[in-house]
Amino acid sequence: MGEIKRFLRDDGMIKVSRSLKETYQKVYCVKEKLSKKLQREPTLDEISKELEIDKEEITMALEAGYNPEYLYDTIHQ
Amino acid sequence: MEFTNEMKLEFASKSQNEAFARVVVSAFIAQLDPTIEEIADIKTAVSEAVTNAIIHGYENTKGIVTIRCKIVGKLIEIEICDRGKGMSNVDKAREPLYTSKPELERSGMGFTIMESFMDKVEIISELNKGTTVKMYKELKSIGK
Amino acid sequence: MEFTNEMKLEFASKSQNEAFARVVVSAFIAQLDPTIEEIADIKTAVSEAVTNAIIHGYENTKGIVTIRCKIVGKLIEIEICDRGKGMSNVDKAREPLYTSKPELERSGMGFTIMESFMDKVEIISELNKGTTVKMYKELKSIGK
Ligand SMILES: Nc1ncnc2c1ncn2[C@@H]1O[C@H](COP(=O)(O)OP(=O)(O)O)[C@@H](O)[C@H]1O
Ligand SMILES: Nc1ncnc2c1ncn2[C@@H]1O[C@H](COP(=O)(O)OP(=O)(O)O)[C@@H](O)[C@H]1O
Ligand SMILES: [Mg+2]
Ligand SMILES: [Mg+2]
Repeated sequence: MGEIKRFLRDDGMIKVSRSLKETYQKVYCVKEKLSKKLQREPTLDEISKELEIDKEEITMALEAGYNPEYLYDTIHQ
Repeated sequence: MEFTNEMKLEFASKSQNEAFARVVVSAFIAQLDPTIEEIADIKTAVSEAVTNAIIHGYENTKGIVTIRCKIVGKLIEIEICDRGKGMSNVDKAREPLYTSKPELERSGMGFTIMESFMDKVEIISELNKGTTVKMYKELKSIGK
Repeated sequence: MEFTNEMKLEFASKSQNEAFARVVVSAFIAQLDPTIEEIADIKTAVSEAVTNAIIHGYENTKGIVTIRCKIVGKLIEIEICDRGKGMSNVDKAREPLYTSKPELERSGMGFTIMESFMDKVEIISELNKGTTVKMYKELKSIGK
């Protein structure tokens, strides 16, 4: 039982890098959608409200999206 | 060679900077690629300390909050510092449910939360000089 | 009353901190509700200035890079500062394609990029004292 729990817990260890990349993809989808709807570039507030994610968090995901080395290379160098 | 890095951030004691401070610390620690849970724990602790600096240290008046963050291998050290009111009794402040501002519906659980999400919490404070909270955490997920 | 805010960040001159510096500046200006394009423009300019501080200012040796960021209304001021080598001829450095390190495959376009993504760029530099780059930009997207 303990063994199974440990396995599940380890498996549930999602790394930030992965979660930020997922957020990045969501941000881009919502940005496209809102651009069509509003006929202009959406602001960060508008994207943040639609996604229910903090504006500041979104800026972190933007970096992880366009710069894949961020989060990865540093620790492995 | 062991990975080391450090940074220092200073910002105006405005509640709108709480989210900013949290993200700065997580962006810095994200270089180590911890788990979501580890980063969420650290953010919660940082949030409590920054809120304290703003509402208790400076009592919502103007002031500068300083955050220092250091990474040595898997070890993270975070220092949150204000030059505000300070405290005369740190042990009392640490007690669960103790708050000096019950009228603001504070829970008195800030330090308890920091202690439970971090490995160690040190508080250095002097009345009318200010407060420094040092928090330590070792990331368990790194290198897996 | 007009919205104002400011922050100061110091970090070790390591190339891994370039991405970190970009996130900090974007998280700070996020308070002004920019578009993603505006964030990207500012990040590009910040990146060029931080890279210069690390590779030209400190020539990849140890040093501290300082970023100050100030918001006044819709206006953003960003200052990137090193206490490194400095430059004797700022006008020459600004010229498109001029680089003192062609052997590192530098493009010599850093300042040109900063100038094209920001409204105004000022460079203050003294040989063996260091360099400060000040950049200004007014956000157009806000207040819609
Ligand atoms: N930075 C600080 N400056 C001055 N006093 C502080 C500071 N941080 C905490 N305190 C004191 O410690 C008490 C307990 O803090 P905490 O556990 O966070 O509870 P709460 O913030 O809900 O009151 C506060 O009510 C306050 O009196
Ligand atoms: N922070 C700095 N410290 C010292 N010299 C600098 C600094 N920033 C720029 N320079 C000088 O200005 C030149 C032009 O900079 P830039 O336009 O960014 O081109 P590049 O970085 O590709 O050389 C550099 O080659 C360097 O000689
Ligand atoms: Mg508290
Ligand atoms: Mg350059």
